[in-house]
Amino acid sequence: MSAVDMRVRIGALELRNPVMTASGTFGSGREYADFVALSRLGAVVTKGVSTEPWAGNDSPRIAETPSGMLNSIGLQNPGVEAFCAEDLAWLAGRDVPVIVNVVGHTTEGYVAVAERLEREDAVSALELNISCPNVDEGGMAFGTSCDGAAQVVRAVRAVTTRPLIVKLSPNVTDIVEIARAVEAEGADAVSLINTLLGMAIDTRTFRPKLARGVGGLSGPAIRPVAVRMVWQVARAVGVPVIGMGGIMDAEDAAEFMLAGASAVAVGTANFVDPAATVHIIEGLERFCAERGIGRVAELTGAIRE
Amino acid sequence: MSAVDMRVRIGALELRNPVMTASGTFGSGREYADFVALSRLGAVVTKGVSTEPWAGNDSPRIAETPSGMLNSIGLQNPGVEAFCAEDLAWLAGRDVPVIVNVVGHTTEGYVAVAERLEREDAVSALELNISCPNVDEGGMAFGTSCDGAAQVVRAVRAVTTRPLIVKLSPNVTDIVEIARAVEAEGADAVSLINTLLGMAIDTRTFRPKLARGVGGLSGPAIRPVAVRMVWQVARAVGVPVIGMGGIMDAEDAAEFMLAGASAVAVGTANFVDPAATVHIIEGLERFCAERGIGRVAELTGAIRE
Amino acid sequence: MSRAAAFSPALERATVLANARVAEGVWLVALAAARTASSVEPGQFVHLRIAEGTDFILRRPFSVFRAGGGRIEILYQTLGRGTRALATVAPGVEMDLIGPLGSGWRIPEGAERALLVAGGLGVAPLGMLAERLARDGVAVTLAQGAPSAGRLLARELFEDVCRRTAYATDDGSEGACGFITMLTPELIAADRLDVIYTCGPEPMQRIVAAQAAEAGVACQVSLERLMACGVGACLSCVVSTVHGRKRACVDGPVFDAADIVWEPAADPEVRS
Amino acid sequence: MSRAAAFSPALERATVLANARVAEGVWLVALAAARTASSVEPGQFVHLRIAEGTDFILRRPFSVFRAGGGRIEILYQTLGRGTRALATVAPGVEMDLIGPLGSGWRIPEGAERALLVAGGLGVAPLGMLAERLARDGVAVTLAQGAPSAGRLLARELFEDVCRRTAYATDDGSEGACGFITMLTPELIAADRLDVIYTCGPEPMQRIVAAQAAEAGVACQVSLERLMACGVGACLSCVVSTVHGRKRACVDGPVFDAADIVWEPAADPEVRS
Ligand SMILES: Cc1cc2nc3c(=O)[nH]c(=O)nc-3n(C[C@H](O)[C@H](O)[C@H](O)COP(=O)(O)OP(=O)(O)OC[C@H]3O[C@@H](n4cnc5c(N)ncnc54)[C@H](O)[C@@H]3O)c2cc1C
Ligand SMILES: Cc1cc2nc3c(=O)[nH]c(=O)nc-3n(C[C@H](O)[C@H](O)[C@H](O)COP(=O)(O)OP(=O)(O)OC[C@H]3O[C@@H](n4cnc5c(N)ncnc54)[C@H](O)[C@@H]3O)c2cc1C
Ligand SMILES: Cc1cc2nc3c(=O)[nH]c(=O)nc-3n(C[C@H](O)[C@H](O)[C@H](O)COP(=O)(O)O)c2cc1C
Ligand SMILES: Cc1cc2nc3c(=O)[nH]c(=O)nc-3n(C[C@H](O)[C@H](O)[C@H](O)COP(=O)(O)O)c2cc1C
Ligand code: FES
Ligand code: FES
Repeated sequence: MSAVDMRVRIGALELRNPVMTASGTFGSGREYADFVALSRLGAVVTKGVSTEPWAGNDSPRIAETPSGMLNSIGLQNPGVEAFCAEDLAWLAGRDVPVIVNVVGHTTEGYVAVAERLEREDAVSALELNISCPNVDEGGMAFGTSCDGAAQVVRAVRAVTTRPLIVKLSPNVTDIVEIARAVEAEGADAVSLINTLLGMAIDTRTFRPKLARGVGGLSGPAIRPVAVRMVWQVARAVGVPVIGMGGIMDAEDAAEFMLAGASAVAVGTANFVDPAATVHIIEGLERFCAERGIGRVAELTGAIRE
Repeated sequence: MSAVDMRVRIGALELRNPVMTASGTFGSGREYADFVALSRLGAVVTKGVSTEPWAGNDSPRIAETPSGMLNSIGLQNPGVEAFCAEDLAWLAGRDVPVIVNVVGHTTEGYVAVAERLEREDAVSALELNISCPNVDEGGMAFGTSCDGAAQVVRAVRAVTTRPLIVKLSPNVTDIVEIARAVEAEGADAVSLINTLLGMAIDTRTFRPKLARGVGGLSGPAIRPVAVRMVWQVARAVGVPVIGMGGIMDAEDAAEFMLAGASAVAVGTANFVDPAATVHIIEGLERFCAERGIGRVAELTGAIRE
Repeated sequence: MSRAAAFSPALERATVLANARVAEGVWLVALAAARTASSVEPGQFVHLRIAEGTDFILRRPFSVFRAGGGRIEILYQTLGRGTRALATVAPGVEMDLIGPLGSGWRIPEGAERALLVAGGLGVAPLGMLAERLARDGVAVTLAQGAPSAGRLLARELFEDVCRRTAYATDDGSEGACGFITMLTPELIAADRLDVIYTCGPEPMQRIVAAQAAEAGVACQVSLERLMACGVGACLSCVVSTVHGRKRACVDGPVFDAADIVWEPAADPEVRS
Repeated sequence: MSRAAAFSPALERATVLANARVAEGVWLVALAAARTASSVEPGQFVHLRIAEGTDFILRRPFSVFRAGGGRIEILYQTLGRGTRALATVAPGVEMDLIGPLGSGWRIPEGAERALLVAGGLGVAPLGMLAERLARDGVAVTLAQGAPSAGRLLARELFEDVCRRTAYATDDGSEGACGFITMLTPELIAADRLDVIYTCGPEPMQRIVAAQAAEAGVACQVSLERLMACGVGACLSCVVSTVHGRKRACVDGPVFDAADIVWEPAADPEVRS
């Protein structure tokens, strides 16, 4: 197997390979350190972090669905101060780029987190989560209109020097128009997709399976929707696209790159195989080597139409 | 097992049970007559019919995905005249309500089909398909904006006396607002969901798996999204809701009814089990009997929140 | 032209009797499926459910290679996830199938000489046909192409019932070295054929069809398309013909070669 | 208070050694899983992958009932699709698990008398514990509740290592007729207990916890929550405690009863 150059660039950010973790599915990395040498990863994307601690939603918070799962965690997190003191401090020494997923109920909330993180050297980039379906205010509301999305990106852009990734919601009529709106406000990259809003009802109890009623659908079930959106967005914007949604193995990762993604994130697959990220990195290298592809970045947008 | 009253009403239409076929997955019924006594069904919903014959899209037209499938049939159909002469004539004698799925590239196209069907006694209701993701003009375009949806419903409402069901697209930010718009124009019921727009790429050839590139995702993978939308719409409109999307068995059908559906449609499941509709009818009757539910209609909206 | 009266298809619960590798990447599964076995005609197929659950939402179509005594045999290539999973199924397991499906080969009234041209797994729908033709007193020649000698399939069956067999292999390890379509012009010319039957990669079938047309011999092809329903309802499986788009699952898989409007060779679904 | 130093979890490929029904709707599966067997502590669990493919996207958590000699045993109830599928798995099949996971039971320094209270499958995490306590010289009483005599589980094991066993069945077919929580006040009063361990339906654990608190005896509970990751990353499995929301998979499943903020009884995830 010949050596494949696995490096990719997301704007100013150079990653040693295109495989990162999807926010909220990998804790702060520490939880998976028994299974994955974090320095093997393209980047660790942390769970969503807000200014103040958030308690999240009631239990049950998850439900299994065909080839997927629903979650309504609700962005439970200890707040940005505790996050910096504990998670970030631990991550700082791990030789892996750290991308912090930022959440807020209001524009000011997002801005406050971004400002606080500006002081932390360990932060390689921010991922603005304007697409979480699991909180009542903010979250997805910002991500489903161009104006809402533009407004929060503009405000955060003004206070951060870090590469700014904006995570888009798939629960929209036209994701391309949202992607264009955030690009126009200075986003350095877009990541997609967050979860699809879904619901499951227990036919034994007649109750929703999630205490919150609705939740976010992730896993292989949503992959075709995610691939389609990555393909649409990648051809419409100039900034790099980070693709995710149901990536289970290297073939799936390659599919997203062919569709136009410069990098990918692995979420639900971590629950199936705690070493999924590493298996995908190795598999992607093999995928390229077998086809005589010298640089993994050549896969980006290489779909033949 | 005590007798369960399986009848349901969709506006003026009384069905002997709540289980119908989903448009495009059951031909005109004839193709499944070896497996299903059509008179057992709540209704047969035909494939989409346009004024002139449509050739549909190139092959390949389908792809398997995790717990689902993509299709880009593209509404291939012989046109309304041939449809009336052949399919409808055959269906007329089968003792089952016939709901004709109506498609068009333009408002005039929809109106012309509805006018032609007005002359056919065998037509119990129309289902206006303003949500097909597989044609370039019309189709989904009408279904993704309130104005587009309202316009075509208004025009068809003016020319038909039959119960008018409007089939909604899930590829929208807010399906409730579309449902309200078509209700305001005189729709007698709404049906949802049509397929989610998706894509799959062959990592061997680097080509899209569908000749058309994108296609519609159906099957159990989309069920959580469908249940969520049925739940949202049913509590927001006054007209009956027909629920569909990944129904494979009676429990799934019950889940949609609990969420608020008055009837359900079975699509992709027919391909897995050609007698799926009958199995679901029998299972639903058992489901009610086991719980002492005397009328299946009691399930509608019976979710406990 | 005779085509047996279509026997209506049904869902049948079949039990795996044997499932074994017969060549590199090629397996033969025998199923106890009495109804299908007694009604299937040469060239028809079954639509097999690979597993319960939703992991394989689509059934897989397979020609019936042989049938009789309450059992059917399917010769299959392990190509993708479905066929790889099928190869792990043990005897005793129950699987459900829909069958018999499709319009099979037609035997022209009074036919005396027939040529069968198979590429790779294209032999699969030709097994029953060769036996039927031989039984009806038709002199059958089989031309089979494969990557190498070890991948020539079901030689015993065909050598038993055919008057003549001709082989071509990509590596020359048996018969002619190269494509089977190099041998067919000569086989067509050598004989006053009444009909040519072919199955295999679509480009091969297309060449055979052209050779048959040139020689003025009737030709039937068996085409593969991705199939969802298998019963004519979903329009997944259309084939372009001079009479418009036809469904491979009910109007085919066997078509008169003269009717086919061949599609661009790059068609990604043609693989075997 | 001693809790064994956490042994880091790993992915282990386990082979099914035996899988048999032990009572109505209850099965015992034995797995060859040397690493887990040698490192698991009482009250810890494994996160088992039911099948390849995406049909069961979530792993299923199961307590280790017994461990030793390179094997672990899981006692499980066939409740839903995952456990029903598990019951069909034959010896020889390989399944992967993550283990050992979670914080198990804690044995108070110098403990002399312990009471174990199990409802239904609540015995599952108590098997190893009873053996360990007995080995350490603690006098163990087991109180087990079940629907009927035939559903009292692992009697042999417990009667072997416990000083005393008490039973209650819903139908009175063995022991007291009714809930086990009718017997526990007396068992608590009869003895100068150092600790009470309980597992079973959450309403039962809650009652036992209240009885323990009233008697001033330390009590540990083992709580079930739906789990995605099993390793503390996803926050699927939170339990409300006086110290805020804690993760059942790493901070538990065993908690000090005094820390728990009990949730409304209608919680639909509490079923067993
Ligand atoms: C009428 C008919 C008869 C056939 N008879 C045989 C036979 O006797 N022996 C044999 O080995 N093969 C036969 N094939 C092809 C066989 O159906 C495919 O090889 C098989 O479906 C591949 O499944 P997979 O899961 O391994 O591949 P995957 O690529 O993983 O399958 C994904 C999807 O594509 C479909 N698919 C993939 N390749 C084909 C193909 N070539 N034709 C149709 N669908 C395909 C699958 O059915 C499935 O829906 C026949 C096809 C048709 C249409
Ligand atoms: C730490 C821990 C230890 C456990 N130990 C045992 C044991 O030793 N023996 C035993 O029989 N059961 C045990 N359980 C419960 C067991 O995990 C569930 O019964 C099992 O997951 C049900 O799976 P299913 O597919 O049959 O049910 P389904 O309802 O079809 O499962 C759907 C989803 O819900 C989850 N789920 C359903 N019920 C429960 C439950 N009670 N607890 C957690 N998740 C659930 C499943 O894991 C799956 O993700 C334990 C649970 C936990 C959290
Ligand atoms: C349990 C869980 C928690 C999640 N939490 C977050 C989060 O905090 N912030 C965020 O942007 N996305 C969150 N997501 C969405 C994922 O990052 C990802 O976008 C989505 O799950 C699709 O990828 P997948 O199918 O590979 O899981 C979460 C997903 C899951 C399953
Ligand atoms: C092959 C195929 C063809 C379809 N054709 C139509 C159609 O002609 N008109 C229409 O309104 N919906 C059509 N649909 C959508 C279905 O009617 C249904 O809304 C969708 O498939 C979701 O249900 P399911 O998951 O049960 O299949 C088609 C779906 C499939 C899979
Ligand atoms: S496979 Fe459905 S029409 Fe042929
Ligand atoms: S299961 Fe993921 S944190 Fe407990």
